[in-house]
Amino acid sequence: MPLALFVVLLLLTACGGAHLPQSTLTPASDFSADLFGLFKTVFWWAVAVFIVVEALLLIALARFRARPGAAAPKPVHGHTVLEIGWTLAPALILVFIAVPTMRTIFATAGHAPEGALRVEVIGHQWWWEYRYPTLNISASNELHIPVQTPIQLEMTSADVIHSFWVPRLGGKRDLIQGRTNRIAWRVDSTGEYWGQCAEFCGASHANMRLRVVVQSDSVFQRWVDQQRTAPATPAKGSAAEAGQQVYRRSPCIACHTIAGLSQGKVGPDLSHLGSRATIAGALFPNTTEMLRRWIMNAPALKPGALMTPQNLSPQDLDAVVAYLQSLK
Amino acid sequence: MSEQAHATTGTYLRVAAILVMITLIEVGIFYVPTFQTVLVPVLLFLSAVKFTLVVMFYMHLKFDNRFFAFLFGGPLLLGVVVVVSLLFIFYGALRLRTGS
Amino acid sequence: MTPAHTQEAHRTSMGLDSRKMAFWAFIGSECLLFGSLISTYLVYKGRSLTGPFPHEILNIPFTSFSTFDLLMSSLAMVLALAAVQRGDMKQGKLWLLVTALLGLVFLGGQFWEFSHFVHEGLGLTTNLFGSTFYVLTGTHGAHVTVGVIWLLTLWVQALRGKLGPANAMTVEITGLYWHFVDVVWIVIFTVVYLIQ
Amino acid sequence: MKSWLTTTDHKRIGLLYFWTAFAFFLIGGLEALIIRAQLARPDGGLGVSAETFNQLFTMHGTTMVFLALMPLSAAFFNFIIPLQIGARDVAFPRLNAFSYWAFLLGGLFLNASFIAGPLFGADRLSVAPDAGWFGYANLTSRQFSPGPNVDFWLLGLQILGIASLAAGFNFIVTILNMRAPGMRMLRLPPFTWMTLITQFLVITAFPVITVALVLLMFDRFFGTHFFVPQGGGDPILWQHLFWMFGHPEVYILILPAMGIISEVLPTFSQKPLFGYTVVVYSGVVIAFLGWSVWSHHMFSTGLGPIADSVFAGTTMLIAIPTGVKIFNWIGTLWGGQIRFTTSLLFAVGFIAMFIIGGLSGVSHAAAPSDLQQTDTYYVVAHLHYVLFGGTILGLFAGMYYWWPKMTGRMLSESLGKVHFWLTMIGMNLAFFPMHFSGLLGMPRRIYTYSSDLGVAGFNLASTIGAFLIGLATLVFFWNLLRTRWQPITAPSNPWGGATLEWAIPSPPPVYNFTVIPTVESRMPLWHTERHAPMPALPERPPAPIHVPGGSWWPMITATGLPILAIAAISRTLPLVFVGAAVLIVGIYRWAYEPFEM
Ligand code: HEA
Ligand code: HEA
Ligand code: HEC
Ligand code: CUA
Ligand SMILES: [Cu+2]
Repeated sequence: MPLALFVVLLLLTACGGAHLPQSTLTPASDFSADLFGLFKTVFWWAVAVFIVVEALLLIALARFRARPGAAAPKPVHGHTVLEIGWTLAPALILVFIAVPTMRTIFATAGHAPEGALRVEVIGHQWWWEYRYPTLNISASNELHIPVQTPIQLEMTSADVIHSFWVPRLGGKRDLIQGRTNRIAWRVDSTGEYWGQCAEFCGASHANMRLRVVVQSDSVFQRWVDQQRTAPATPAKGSAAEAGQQVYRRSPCIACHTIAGLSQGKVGPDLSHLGSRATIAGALFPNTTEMLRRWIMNAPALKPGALMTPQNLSPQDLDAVVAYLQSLK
Repeated sequence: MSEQAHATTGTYLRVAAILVMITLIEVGIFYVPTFQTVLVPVLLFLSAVKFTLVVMFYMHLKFDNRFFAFLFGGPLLLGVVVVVSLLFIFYGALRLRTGS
Repeated sequence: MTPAHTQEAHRTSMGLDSRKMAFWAFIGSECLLFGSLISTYLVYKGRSLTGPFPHEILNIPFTSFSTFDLLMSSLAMVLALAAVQRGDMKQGKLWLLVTALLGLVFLGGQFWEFSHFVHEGLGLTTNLFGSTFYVLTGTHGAHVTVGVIWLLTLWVQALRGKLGPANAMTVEITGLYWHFVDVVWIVIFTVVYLIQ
Repeated sequence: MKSWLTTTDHKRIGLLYFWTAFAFFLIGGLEALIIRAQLARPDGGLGVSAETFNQLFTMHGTTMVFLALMPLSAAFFNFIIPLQIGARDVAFPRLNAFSYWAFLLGGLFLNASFIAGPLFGADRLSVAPDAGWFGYANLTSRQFSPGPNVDFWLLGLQILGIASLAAGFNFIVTILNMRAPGMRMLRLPPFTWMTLITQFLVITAFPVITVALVLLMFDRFFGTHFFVPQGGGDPILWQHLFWMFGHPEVYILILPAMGIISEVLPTFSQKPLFGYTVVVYSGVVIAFLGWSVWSHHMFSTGLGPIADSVFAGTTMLIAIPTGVKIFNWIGTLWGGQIRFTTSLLFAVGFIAMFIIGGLSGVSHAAAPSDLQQTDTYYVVAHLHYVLFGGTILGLFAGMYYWWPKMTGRMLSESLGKVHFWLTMIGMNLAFFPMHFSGLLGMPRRIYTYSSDLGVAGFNLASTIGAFLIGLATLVFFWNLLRTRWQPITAPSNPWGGATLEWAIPSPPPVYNFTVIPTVESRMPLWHTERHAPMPALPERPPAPIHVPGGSWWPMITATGLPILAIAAISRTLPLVFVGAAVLIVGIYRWAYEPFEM
């Protein structure tokens, strides 16, 4: 029966393309390809050991069932040569597993080549902050990186331990306050890659999702430029301008940053929220409806969310949402 | 008990004298600047000697059944290995971090 | 009690006293307890964010005296055991009491040391040094306290004439505990006080 | 009633352990069933809240490990070991009773958190621990876990640790010092050997978690910063201390089951254990290596390539002694006359399933490959294949094997076979698909997952499997109860076993052996090349046998522990004195109580 399931696994490997967004079996970066290669090595050895040992077990059971009237079995106590043999055989197999393991450990230790694009990843309960120290920009919840370029992720946490995991791009590394961990990778092709926090980090651990947007150099450059420019001032008399006023006098400013307006550090930077596809740790689509519900009562949508419910009047709410959407 | 035959009050007093002497040496070299470079290994060695003396003579392990030595020594060794490997992991990691 | 029973009860497969064996296993287990505490102390050494730091506050001459005191209590303990084993309960009582008193002196010293440190500004939560220091030496102090109570219990038993050579094993086990606590201090004295 | 509360008889304590642990197993299983029901469907499932879900998996893991599996093994240690070595009782019967009561009270204290909410002004009934069974810092700090939840966990574990340590010393001395004449170390039954090794792991591993929990307690109650980064502390130290305990702990869970298998296989293939000495020594090697691998739980924390390589290597080494055991078990079956009793089926099931769990363990040991697997359902698959497919199946084998000895009643073989096949189908359906859920990107400890991941089918299968296991467990429960209502009396040696426990009536009399037997071979009841079977023991003891009476003090002393825990969690200073007084009075009365063994 397990054999049948191994076949399932093979099928998954073969055809697990786009519709399995977090599959570790369809690697899309040099890092994840290394890990998958090692996994396959171990896997096939395991299948071989499994078949041999379970077969021996089944043969023993089939051949030596008690037959009425049969003579008592010979009281064998052991066999030295056999013992040595079945000590050495696994040891030998393990050499074939251990050597590639060590090689991969050093190959994937997380140090990108000189000149890689550095991104600092900071985990928060329950969202992600990204800083690009060399580009002088920062972003939250959606990580944008250029394709075919070495990336150096440097990761830490602002509170509890989180773990950054984008299965198709590579394995996990934990984000720990007071420490810095590294991942280095180069992504093969453009597209959107999904991941989520893998270390249990409290109430909304399940909702700490993330998206990585891998772009061609020119598209990425445009995104960088957009992030660098301060958000446009809303036109006089527009709903967005009213929203800006609401934002200014609401508690929002205590927790959020909007360039030129507020300096809050508790929640994500909202300066370019309008350009994002998702909100709240890549959990919800960035739609008018979702924004309204989020601002009114975030913990109801995302258990434990550290944004207190904001009791805005319907007009104020509409205005704020319009304002946030205008922040491209 | 059989250890009566081996250890006498005289032995106990001699051991005590050695223990006190070693303690004096430890504290002494602590204050001598010339010893600073080798201070740590010397101190560790001296306290290991004291440790052994107490265990061997006052706790009678030298004369008592070997099995007790195993019951104590096994976990003791494990404890030492634990301390050393944790130090390795933490200070080793520290060096790697700051080095990069 | 039947003769058959008496015979069985005192036979052990290894010819060793069961309580003593259990106690050695317990001491082995304690090695890992103190091993973990010492590891914690060492791992956090030099990681304190604020002072006071060890070299500013540890008083070597004073602690050397405490160390000496504890060593002498170990000597008193073996003398007590030897006395009880040969049935000299007068000496036995005396040395048990001396051991306990030396233990009390050590505890008094630790109490003084702790209150002095607190006075100097090193509290339990001041910095990592404070936390690791108090928890490590405090755990040791708790062991000494248990030992002192134990010794005094034996001493009272002895005063009431209920302790004799027949209970030598009880005294021996008490001694094992006491010496172990001493040995732990030998390590702490070196690791915490002398190696700064 | 009184005689059970004060009992110091290892057999009664064994039964108490068994029923208590079995009850906790049902509770832990029920928690698992709720988890599985919630995960049957994606995007919110049943509607179990995130907070409740976090409590459920934390309590499920904690309950299964500390309140079900360890004490179920302890039930067999208690009942079987003194019989196997030819003793009248354990070395310290009252300490043994103390261990049981501390375990029971610790377990009740932990589970009381499910209904203690109102006492702490919480707006929900349950304030059960919710930081996972390994309670990673700094999520467990006051700042991030302000409620009493984590306090219940750390104080409860502390009590359970004391119970385990006391039992550890007790069984080490019992096995080493209470053996019948002629029962040399290399004549000890393999179950006794594995127990001995397990106890050495207990007495060395538990002090480490004791220290970790003490430090955490100081952080939470007194404001220190051992694991709080803002104060310079390092949450990684917690992980090291926890897994230094935690990995030996998993061998504490598996070695007794391996011992059981090593008894069951020879009996039912009517052949001595193949390679007895090798099986024994490989147990020692496993325990020894088990101490050197703890950081394999921390590959994603960034230990650096050198430490990763070392720990990957030591972890892989454990496959060798474990493989050796498996081959020797197959060697035992080979050439035998195998009787397919329920007990044997479970023993064989153990081998078959444990191999799967062991091999997934090796894929974890390959550190880089583990970076994709750690904290996913792939780990959940691994741990259930070794813990359920290993330990639980082994314990079931032991239950079918020894139940007649423990109660004098036979379990139904036909119900047993239903139980076995349902369990096997259920567990593979529940746990095998988890490998796929994990590889396809499903993290563990999530109360909801997106339907986009494509793991809904696997999860539904897991849920169905889990409920099949639940059904199987009910069949087993029914089988147990039936032995009370429709008893089938068991003979003294129903299976033709070779070890001493089968030489005496079922259930054994209080004093166990009418006369202490003299042992001349590893299989005293079997005819071997050099030895005739041991002569039957006399029906009646030649002289009256003194059996120590009961004592209240172990139980009373044990109650001091939860009182202290309640004092800590409710911050009531007077209660501290009450608890301490109970402990001290208990210990003194215990020490000076006339009690002859
Ligand atoms: C009974 C308990 C038990 C046992 C026996 C084991 C046995 C093993 N475990 Fe497992 N393990 C757990 C319980 C157990 N484990 C638990 C509970 C966790 C998760 C904790 C948590 O996070 O909640 C865990 C997690 C865990 C991890 C961490 C995963 C992660 O979180 O990322 C790793 C990593 O190396 C690991 C490895 C192993 C290995 C190599 C063995 C080996 O001992 C297995 C050896 C056996 C075999 C290999 C099969 C038989 C051998 C042969 C047939 C010989 C031939 C074989 C070869 C040549 C390969 N285990
Ligand atoms: C130690 C042994 C052990 C055992 C035996 C089990 C048994 C089971 N486990 Fe457990 N499990 C763990 C140890 C164990 N588990 C650990 C250590 C974790 C990690 C925890 C953590 O992450 O912190 C874990 C985590 C874990 C998870 C992951 C949770 C998560 O990460 O979110 C899941 C999910 O499916 C699961 C499922 C199951 C199931 C279905 C069973 C089944 O085998 C259960 C079978 C069911 C029964 C036996 C119930 C029988 C009872 C009834 C039918 C009702 C009658 C009830 C009464 C009368 C009260 N377990
Ligand atoms: C108490 C602090 C706090 C206040 C006040 C607050 N927020 Fe937030 N906000 C947060 C936190 C924390 C998050 C991230 C929550 C998460 O994803 O788990 C967040 C997330 C958001 C997001 C989603 C951002 C993203 O990148 O996904 C929006 C939009 C938002 N807040 C808008 C507002 C507005 C508008 C107000 C005022 C009306 C406001 N917030 C007030 C703390 C706050
Ligand atoms: Cu962040 Cu889980
Ligand atoms: Cu492990």
